[in-house]
Amino acid sequence: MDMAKENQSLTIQEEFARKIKQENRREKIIRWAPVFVLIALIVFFTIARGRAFASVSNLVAILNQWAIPLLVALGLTFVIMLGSIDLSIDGTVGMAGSICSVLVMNTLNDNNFGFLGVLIAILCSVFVGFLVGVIHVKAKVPSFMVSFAFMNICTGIAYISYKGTPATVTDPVLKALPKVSFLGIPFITWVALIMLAICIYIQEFTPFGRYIYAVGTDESIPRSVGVNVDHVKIGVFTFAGFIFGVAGIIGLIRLGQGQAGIGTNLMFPAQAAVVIGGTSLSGGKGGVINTVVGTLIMTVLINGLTMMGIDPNVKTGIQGIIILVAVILTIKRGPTVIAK
Amino acid sequence: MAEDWKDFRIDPAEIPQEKLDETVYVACSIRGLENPYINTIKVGMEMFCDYLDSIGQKYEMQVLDSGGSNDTEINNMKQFAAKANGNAIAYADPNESAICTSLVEAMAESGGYIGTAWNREEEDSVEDYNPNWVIHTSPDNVVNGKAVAEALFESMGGEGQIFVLEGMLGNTASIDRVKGLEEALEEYPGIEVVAQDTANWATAEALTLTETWLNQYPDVKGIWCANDNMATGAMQALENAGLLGQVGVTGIDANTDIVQAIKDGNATATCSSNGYLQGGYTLAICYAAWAGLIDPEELPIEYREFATPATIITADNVDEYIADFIDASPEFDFSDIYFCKAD
Amino acid sequence: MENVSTTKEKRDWKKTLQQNYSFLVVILMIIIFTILEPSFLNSRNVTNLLSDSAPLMIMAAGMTPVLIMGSIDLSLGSMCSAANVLMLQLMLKMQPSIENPYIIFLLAMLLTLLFGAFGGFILGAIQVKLKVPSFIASLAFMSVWDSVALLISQMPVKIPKAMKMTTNWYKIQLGPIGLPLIIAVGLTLIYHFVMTRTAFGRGIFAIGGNERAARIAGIRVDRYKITVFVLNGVCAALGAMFLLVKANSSAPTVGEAFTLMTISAVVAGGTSLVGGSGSLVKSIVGVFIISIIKNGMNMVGVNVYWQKVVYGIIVLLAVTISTDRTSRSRIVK
Amino acid sequence: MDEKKLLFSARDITKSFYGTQALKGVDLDVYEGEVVGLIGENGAGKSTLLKIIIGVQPQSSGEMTMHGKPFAPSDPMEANREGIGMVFQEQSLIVNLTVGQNLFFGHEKDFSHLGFINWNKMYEESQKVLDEVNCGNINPRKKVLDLNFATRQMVEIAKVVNVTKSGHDDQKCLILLDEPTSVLSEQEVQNLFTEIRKLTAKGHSVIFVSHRLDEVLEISDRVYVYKDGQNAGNMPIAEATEEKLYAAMVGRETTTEYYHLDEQGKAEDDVVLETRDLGLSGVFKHCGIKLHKGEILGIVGVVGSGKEDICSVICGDLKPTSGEIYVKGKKVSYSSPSQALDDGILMIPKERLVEGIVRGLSVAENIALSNAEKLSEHGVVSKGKINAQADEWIDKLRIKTTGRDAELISLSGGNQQKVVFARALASGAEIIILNHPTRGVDVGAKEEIYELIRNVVAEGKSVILLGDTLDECIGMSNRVIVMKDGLITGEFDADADNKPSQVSLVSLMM
Ligand SMILES: Nc1ncnc2c1ncn2[C@@H]1O[C@H](COP(=O)(O)OP(=O)(O)OP(=O)(O)O)[C@@H](O)[C@H]1O
Ligand SMILES: Nc1ncnc2c1ncn2[C@@H]1O[C@H](COP(=O)(O)OP(=O)(O)OP(=O)(O)O)[C@@H](O)[C@H]1O
Ligand SMILES: [Mg+2]
Ligand SMILES: [Mg+2]
Repeated sequence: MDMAKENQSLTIQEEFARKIKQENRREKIIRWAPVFVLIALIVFFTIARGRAFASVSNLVAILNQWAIPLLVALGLTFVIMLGSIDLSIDGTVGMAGSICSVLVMNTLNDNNFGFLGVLIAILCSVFVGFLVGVIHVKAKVPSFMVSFAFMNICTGIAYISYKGTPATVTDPVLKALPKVSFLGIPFITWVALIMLAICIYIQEFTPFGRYIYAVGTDESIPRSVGVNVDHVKIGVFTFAGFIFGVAGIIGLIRLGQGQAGIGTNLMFPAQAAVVIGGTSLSGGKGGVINTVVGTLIMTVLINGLTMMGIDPNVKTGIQGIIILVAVILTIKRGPTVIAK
Repeated sequence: MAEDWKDFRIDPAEIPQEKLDETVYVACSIRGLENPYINTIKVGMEMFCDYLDSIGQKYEMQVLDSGGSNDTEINNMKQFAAKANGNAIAYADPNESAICTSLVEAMAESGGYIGTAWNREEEDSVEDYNPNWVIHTSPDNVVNGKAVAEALFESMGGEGQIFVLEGMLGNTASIDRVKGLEEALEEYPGIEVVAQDTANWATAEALTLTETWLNQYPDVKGIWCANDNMATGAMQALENAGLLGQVGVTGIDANTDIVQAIKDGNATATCSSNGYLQGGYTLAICYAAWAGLIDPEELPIEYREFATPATIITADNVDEYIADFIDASPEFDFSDIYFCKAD
Repeated sequence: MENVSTTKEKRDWKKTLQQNYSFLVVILMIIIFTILEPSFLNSRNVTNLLSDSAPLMIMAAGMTPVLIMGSIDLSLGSMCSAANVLMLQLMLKMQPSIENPYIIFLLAMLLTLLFGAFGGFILGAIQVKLKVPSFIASLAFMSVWDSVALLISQMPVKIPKAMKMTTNWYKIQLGPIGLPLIIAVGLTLIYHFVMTRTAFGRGIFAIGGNERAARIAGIRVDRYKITVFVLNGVCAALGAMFLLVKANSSAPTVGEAFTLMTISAVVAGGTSLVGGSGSLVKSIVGVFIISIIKNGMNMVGVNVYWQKVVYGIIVLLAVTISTDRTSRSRIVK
Repeated sequence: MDEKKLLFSARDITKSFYGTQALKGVDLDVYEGEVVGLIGENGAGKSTLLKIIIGVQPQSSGEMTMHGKPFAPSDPMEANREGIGMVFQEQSLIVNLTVGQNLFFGHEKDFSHLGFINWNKMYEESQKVLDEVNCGNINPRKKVLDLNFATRQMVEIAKVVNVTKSGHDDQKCLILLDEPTSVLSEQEVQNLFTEIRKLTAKGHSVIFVSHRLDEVLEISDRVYVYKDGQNAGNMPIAEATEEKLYAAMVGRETTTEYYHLDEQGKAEDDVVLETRDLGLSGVFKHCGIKLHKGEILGIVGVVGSGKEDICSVICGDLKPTSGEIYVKGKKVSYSSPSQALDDGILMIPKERLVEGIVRGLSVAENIALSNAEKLSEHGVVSKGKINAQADEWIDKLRIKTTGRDAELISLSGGNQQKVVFARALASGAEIIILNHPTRGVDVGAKEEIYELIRNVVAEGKSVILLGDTLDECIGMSNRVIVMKDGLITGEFDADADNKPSQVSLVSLMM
């Protein structure tokens, strides 16, 4: 009531100024909300689990566990910024890891292509990304369906590559890599960070990055300016394929064994991470930095919940609720916002 | 009488020519390809089909992959039965014990013959679906889970902390194996479970869980896994932490890499249910029924519901196992259909 | 002048054909599979094909309007799992106190459908009131329902023998067509009628086309959206009941495979994922496309390692052919 | 008059869409340094021609030349290189990018250094470009999303000016403006004209499309009139008058007295809608409005005066933060437009593309959007009634479409507007809020729309009108309310015999 009274006495200009200020403040809060959520989680788990959670070795573990989700979500971010979706992740990642495992020195066959093997495996998933993009764009099939089909195809190819018995990597370089670290940060995390830098570069400092936003906002506009929208989309899917390939190799290095399972259950958490970070599913908004925070939230959440020793039966449920709350807190919500 | 059946042999000469010329449809229904153990079942089927070749039986073979879905497995079996139209023999590893009879029913309706393994409800009996439900065999999950647990606890000297990695939640095999573990725990009061969670049968998830727990409980002495895929992940986490060989690891399934790890002293135990034998001999017995060589209804119940041999592999017998199963492909005589029956 | 009208007719005819390529896909697949494996068309398999599609069809019926209004529901399969175990647990709970198994069955079914409606309501309300996109809200609910299913019953459970007769209706056949399919198709057609011939249905299409414009034009956007999700929840629960009866048992993971399968069936039928267009009749066709692919692959006996590859390729081909490209304002996302 | 150099010419251009012949062989010549006005009824093919020139769509047949050379752009970039730029009828800025990024969209390479885009440099350049078109107050680092529509329009114009100039310095340019003024205030229109004059003084040329004949007469050097995809006239401005243009466009004479004051009715005494001390924090307050039965109430004010927001509040789209609304004496409070519609209040929105039309639905379905329930029996919607209703309105408003089943999005801009207008009248609402009902509508159709509005109030319904121009608002209304900075600053009776002067209103608006 007091508030209302006070409002009565203000002029419209004052009200307006106040409203703008409030809105700016709210906007800022929402922009930073994912970071607050992350901090809140860290604080909570530190209080609940103390040293075990906030230890150097757990930090290294979190960085290790962060690498693959980060990579996968990075690739997905660009796709989502286009307003499209990529469900092929699980398959592509598993495929790249499996193919690589049977090409480098391994227990299953006599191949020893070394670095070339890694390259071939990544090229395979680049090619898959390219195909997804081309079919989506040229045949005008929704990316949801194309990538769904490729999820199956790639998983199948992964199975075919090792025919039932996964190959354990014996290549000395690959075997040594999980233990390599630099400045206390594990090698595989470095790879993810380098990819992150590349993504930031693409998003922020290249015309291609602008085109991704533009296509995601309303593709008829860049088309009318003469930007080749089809190429932008194919480019994004191909690049995503590349990142998924790298993620597959990282998964292989981490696991020491190539199998379709390297990619299992990556897709949905990655989607959640991208959205929690603040990238809009309708395209055009958000970006790579948001995804960094989103994946950190997911990784810390899973790590922390594991440490809490919660009954596995309810763990997934709690995870879902926390995701939902995080999204509710971080989502932009104006009168004109439409949530599809 | 019982001895008679134990010595039963398929005599190709007794099979009428029209049966040999009829195409028999052979299938194994499995839950996915993630798991090397499941692959051995498929190989067992292929070995048995080689045998069919050798006796001049016409056949067609296929694998029914349910991808872990009950509904898909039932659909697959119905469709296979429809295609074979009575001339079918199948090995089925029901995704859940609750759907076992649905699979059997699908076969029974078409007149085909089916043998099931592992999962079945207590109350179900092969005699409910005479003659089409020929046999049900099962390595006992509870027993196996307990056996590897005991091997682990012994290697730890009967005390210390352990991690437990369960299989997929709600899955019968996982639940039974954990039950076996719990039985063993009762006998070893010095063992403390400090962390327990599901890794969904998956290597990568097992790696992540173990990695996290190792930070929390650096003094852990053993890791019990509900299958070998997860044991692989646990071992990888140990390796990354520089603890490989210092912490005991057990799994179930006898994956090649775990067997190798047991030999290298990096893992403690696993359990071989011999999928070749399960897949191949189940089909052999069904084939005998289809060919009219045996009448399931006449078989004594202990020749229709029995346990197949399971081997606990530890450092003691690992060399033997490698020699028999890994370095050499096992050879089986499928005319000796009850070779697969544990005594 | 006459010339003009005939070319127009021709064009209409062509357009109609293009919009119904999904029918062609079905026919094409039947022909190909029959050539590869003649027993594909034997009566037993046709019966299987027709009755096995029932649960999928019910779920697709619920999902189609969700997609038409531009939303999505990724929690469908998990809701189905939860409803599946819930229904059997309810039956077991009621067994001691109520004698007539049929009443038990009906009561349990009713409560389960209510549960589905309730789940759909929460999902819808969270989206509408808190403006959380359905994609992410339902993703979160996927985990929630998974947990709920496991909390209700961790183990797969069989329907007790004493109540097995309540499931006999599932095997009733009218010619080659099973009762379950008749029910599923019937309900789908009723829903189709609602979608095409009532103010509610037209509102859903408008919301999918332009939610903001629909709102300004005075359409009850919130209420309609929530209603669609409620109906979707009910369909998921109904599908769960079908699965329970079909397998004679419940399992907390039974629905997992259905989420993406249902969406692909609906899209294969020709409903667009961006909203604003689609039809339940087309979804019936889409369900058959998916069922025929799965069935056909088993009949032909594709090598197990190649199954997923072949499945992916056929789905891709089917969707590529059946996608409706006639609309000029199409946005392919 | 000295001999002018031909800059661009189009000969016998035709264009057919799936089922429609939009252009049936039109010619167009543009000389250096002139403004060519292009007018015609809705759907005459103006936008289509411009889109062909800029290279968004290819023509079906016909030739074009630019700088005397044959010209057939495959995309807008190519047209830009030849010195042609265009402001589209529908907005074409990427709302999620900043102003600066939009200005140089597609030209980022010019700012690339070692593979990195130098944003600072781009924003500095942007500021220069904006300064040049007198829009220096727009911050190039702001996202377009945060700008209002008029500002966006100025950014669009700045962008086009910049794009076409970026070619060779001495190259003469051609700028295509498709209804650029429809969202601008009068002041902004004048700014635009100054800009256009500056350009033509340098020898550049402009094609200017508008439905406001006075503007066309003011800025153009020569006018082309299109009708049904054909040339219907071409005259130097000296010979043109509003009457002449009207006759060429519509095919019949007019009095230029669009508002037919003689037919204007009088309001009754019953108050159907009243607001008391209504306010929306930061936008408007202390707002008391009375709307009578059979009345047209005009609300005027500059952009930001709060007039739009009052309408949004009354129609239930926004919730007020203070005050009350009474409908027929009953206090109401709406949380959504559907509730307002239950009480007989409906608004037609200003932003047609975003708020008005539903993609994917046909013309008939779009018209029936607000009254589907009324067209149903026992809950079942009657297709026949929907179609009959559509046919009636297509006929009444002369909506140019291939049929009631055509997708609305394929109609020309003005025709889409007519459909949205038809929806409001068909809804049966008693209180209709018309937010720029004639935006982008040709002069002929305007007359018809005015006629319909008069009929509606004669039936006893009431209208709140936010006019496209001040003139329109005064001409149509029984009463006019003036708003400034969120407050009502004046109220004028405006019955036929008693129209207030524009000057007296403007003095209260500024
Ligand atoms: N101010 C607004 N501007 C634009 N879109 C909005 C606005 N408010 C809500 N919406 C969107 O429109 C939808 C409709 O909201 P609204 O409250 O109008 O529904 P409703 O018509 O009131 O339904 P019901 O009458 O059943 O409550 C919301 O889900 C939201 O996505
Ligand atoms: N993409 C399209 N598909 C089909 N028909 C179209 C398309 N674009 C335009 N048309 C048709 O071409 C004709 C000319 O349209 P155009 O947009 O050029 O008219 P206009 O003169 O700009 O009208 P307005 O003043 O209303 O903007 C119209 O009948 C319209 O329906
Ligand atoms: Mg136009
Ligand atoms: Mg409401």
